[in-house]
Amino acid sequence: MINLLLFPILIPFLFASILLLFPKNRLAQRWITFGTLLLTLFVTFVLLFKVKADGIQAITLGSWPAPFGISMVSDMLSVLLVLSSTLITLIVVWYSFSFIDRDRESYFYYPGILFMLTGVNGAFTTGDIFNMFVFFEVLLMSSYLLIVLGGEKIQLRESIKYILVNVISSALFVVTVAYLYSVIGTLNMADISVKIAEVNQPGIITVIAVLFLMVFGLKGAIFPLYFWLPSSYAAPPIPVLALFGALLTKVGVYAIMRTYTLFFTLDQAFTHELLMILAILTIVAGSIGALAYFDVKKIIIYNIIIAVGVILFGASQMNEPALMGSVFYLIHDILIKGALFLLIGIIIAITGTSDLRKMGGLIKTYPTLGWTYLIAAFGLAGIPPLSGFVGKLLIVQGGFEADNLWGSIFILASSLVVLLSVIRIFIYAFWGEPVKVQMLSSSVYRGLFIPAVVLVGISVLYGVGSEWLVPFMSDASNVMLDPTIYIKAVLGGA
Amino acid sequence: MEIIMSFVIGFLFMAAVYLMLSKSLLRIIIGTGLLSHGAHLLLLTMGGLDGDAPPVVSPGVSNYADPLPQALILTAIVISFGVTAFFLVLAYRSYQELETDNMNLMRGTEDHD
Amino acid sequence: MMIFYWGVVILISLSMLAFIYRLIKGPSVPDRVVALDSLGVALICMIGMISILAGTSFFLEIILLLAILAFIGTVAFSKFLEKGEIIQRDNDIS
Amino acid sequence: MKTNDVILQTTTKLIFFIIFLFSIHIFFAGHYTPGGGFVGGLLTASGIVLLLLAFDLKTVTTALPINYTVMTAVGLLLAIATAAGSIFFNVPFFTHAFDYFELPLLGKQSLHTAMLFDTGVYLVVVGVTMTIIQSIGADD
Amino acid sequence: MTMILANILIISTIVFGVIFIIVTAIGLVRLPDVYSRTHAASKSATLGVMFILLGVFFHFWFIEGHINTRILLGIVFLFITGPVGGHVIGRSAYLTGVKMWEGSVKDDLAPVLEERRKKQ
Repeated sequence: MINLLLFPILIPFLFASILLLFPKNRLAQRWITFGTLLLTLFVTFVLLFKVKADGIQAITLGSWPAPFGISMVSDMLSVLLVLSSTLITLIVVWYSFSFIDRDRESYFYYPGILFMLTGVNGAFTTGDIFNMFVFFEVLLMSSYLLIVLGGEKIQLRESIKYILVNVISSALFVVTVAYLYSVIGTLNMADISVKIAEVNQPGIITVIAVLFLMVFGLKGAIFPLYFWLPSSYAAPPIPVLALFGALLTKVGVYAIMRTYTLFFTLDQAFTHELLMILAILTIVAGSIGALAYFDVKKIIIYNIIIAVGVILFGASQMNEPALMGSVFYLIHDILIKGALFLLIGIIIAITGTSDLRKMGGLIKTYPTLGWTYLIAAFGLAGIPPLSGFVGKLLIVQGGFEADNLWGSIFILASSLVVLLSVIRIFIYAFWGEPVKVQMLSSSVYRGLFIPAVVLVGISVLYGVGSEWLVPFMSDASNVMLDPTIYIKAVLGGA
Repeated sequence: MEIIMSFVIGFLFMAAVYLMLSKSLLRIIIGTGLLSHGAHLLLLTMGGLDGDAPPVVSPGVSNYADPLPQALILTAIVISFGVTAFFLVLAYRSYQELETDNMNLMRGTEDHD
Repeated sequence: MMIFYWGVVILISLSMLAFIYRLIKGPSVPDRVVALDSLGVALICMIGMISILAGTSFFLEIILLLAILAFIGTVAFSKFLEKGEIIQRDNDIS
Repeated sequence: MKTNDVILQTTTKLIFFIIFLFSIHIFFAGHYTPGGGFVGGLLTASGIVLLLLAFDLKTVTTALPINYTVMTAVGLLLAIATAAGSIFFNVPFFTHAFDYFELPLLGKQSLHTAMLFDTGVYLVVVGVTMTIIQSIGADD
Repeated sequence: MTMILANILIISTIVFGVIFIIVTAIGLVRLPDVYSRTHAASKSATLGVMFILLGVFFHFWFIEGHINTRILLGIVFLFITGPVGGHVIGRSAYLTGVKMWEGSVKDDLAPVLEERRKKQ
């Protein structure tokens, strides 16, 4: 089965196409989607262990020889990300059964999610820079559908902004690929890496590196380019927001990590320094936002930006502990952000508002929800032994090893801000004077709460079992530290 | 030839930025269309403009153009076609819903709406 | 022979300039539509000439394509001017 | 005011078939020469748009009762199924096969599995384009 | 000999076509109102492009040696659509109320429209 690594892309795509045929049959839509995601998850597990056993899987589409055709490459980093994004999508779909209203369900909501998963998995798997652009567009097109679905006024307004920003960044992506092609003359990522090393990274390549940082930074929301994210993400309903928050920015972050560890490794004094400074500024900006708002959605959304900064800081250090920590933190963030958004969604559904000042006293009526939220919040802030701890520890250790004392201190300080911001939600929403709330019917509440608990449980397991995960993570970071492994897997024994 | 193309691309980008900074939503969409045209043209130019014949291998033709940029452009055109069409539908719907296509009147934050 | 074809290309370009003058100036909207239509026609001639000059018949497909697009554009413009909408829901009612 | 569109409508009846034939030609020419599913699909869609321009939505939907969403889905399925056929032969995805056939009148012609993929693209393009045009155009 | 004859045929048709295209250009610039300009655009431009395409067709037939049916189809297409395009533009111009040149001598549509307006 040399095509195994394509299955996480193909299965959602195939079933999404089938689902387009009967949009009105809601029950079939639900269960086919759920079954598809389970199947994808299973295939991804098989792929994970195959990658662990046999090393990087690579295939070139259409039986072309390697640098000419489109390569698909599944190394440990990408397969881990594919696994976690499929998992998150599965749980969000489960959550959507009780959350999403009838109109959206019968207007291509589930095909949209499956197409988005296709794009996300494809962007993680591809080994061709232009093909990455294509998969980005696939996921963006379906995210346009998801963000505007329902057609409320605020959604229409914010989606215009969102689409405009993404169209501009796509055009910039094409421009960047054009420059890269004119200098290097190839599009295969492994081949680009070889050729850049041959020409010894002249100035123009550094320009391209900064352009890539801009392009992926717009999608991944780094410091000066995050402006569109908070208001746009606040518009769609919670399950869509959870998917966006957990996955879309991470695709941009993954692309930055991939390009900066595979292509632009020779002029680290400039490019990685720039990346580090931007990462720290991102953390600062996110922290300010997370403390400034009284809107629960906004607080968690600004926490996305903080996490992006933390991951990129780790990626910019280019030593083993920091990169390993980045991978740890990336997957942790996908899981915990999904869980937090789902829990926030329950709180909003109960209180009917997203304004913290209008909430209070939920701990009396929904105690389990409160304690689950507290665990998730501690996990986000990185309290040992929960999941954020290992990643952050390794990133900070890498920062110290690379003599970036101040950056590491910022990371540590940001943990406090994160903790403060999420605990604020806990204090305002769960403690204090009880506010009159509408009781959810218990079946709906269970439908919302169980997926969220499952996700929190997975993230706790991820934190507790991190010792067991170290071999996987070190495989992932080894590929990033040493591009020759990747190149050898794609281009053959050369 | 590359010089002329550079000027054309620069002009397209200039016009696109001007249009995207205006208030009317329709102008913004036209601006994004121009922007992607400029990007496609840049991709074509950056692939090198040597070769007189079209990028099709046929008997007796040796000086054909590099086919890869053209394939990339076709893909990019398809994508930008889809995005622009979607954007137009969205603009139309939001014009119906919000009854304006002026971006200034569409502005608003969560505090006042 | 080549010089002749280049001369033809230059003459067509000059007429295209005249069409563009009418397109920019053209006091009413139908004037501009006429100019656009003629621009399409001149482009078709240009592609014929260029495919002779390049010595390849691959460009000839574009001739019919451009003709189709120019015609549809003209019809759509004039229908919009005349009726205020491009695609009618039902011709008998309005 | 009801207007008389006889000239336009009569021409359209003729022109539509020219456009449609040409789009089929472009579609089949697409393997070795310029053309293919995307251009062919766009041309067919423009032919249908011409019909919509000359007649009205009601007439065209009675003449061509096609659900364009289903058309898009079928096209996507056809494209992915063709490409996925290579999985069963354990060769890389998208690997295509071809053979030569003797057809009456046309002589020796080659037929590729890539053409099936292109048929899918054709259907998707026509479906998406017409969905968009209908959703913008057919609104009061 | 045949080569020279072929070249003469090609050159004469293309020259004929270019003359018509230039006539169109002059007409579009010089003629006074949109109705007379549609004459230039629809009639002489169509004729011009038909002749040029015929020349291209002859070129590919006689010099390169293959008959390209797409050009013939294109000629037929332009022959049908060119006048129809002119007609459609002219009608829309009249119905949107573009003024005629003051030197016009005949307006047959005005009394018809007047009569129809009375009927309603």
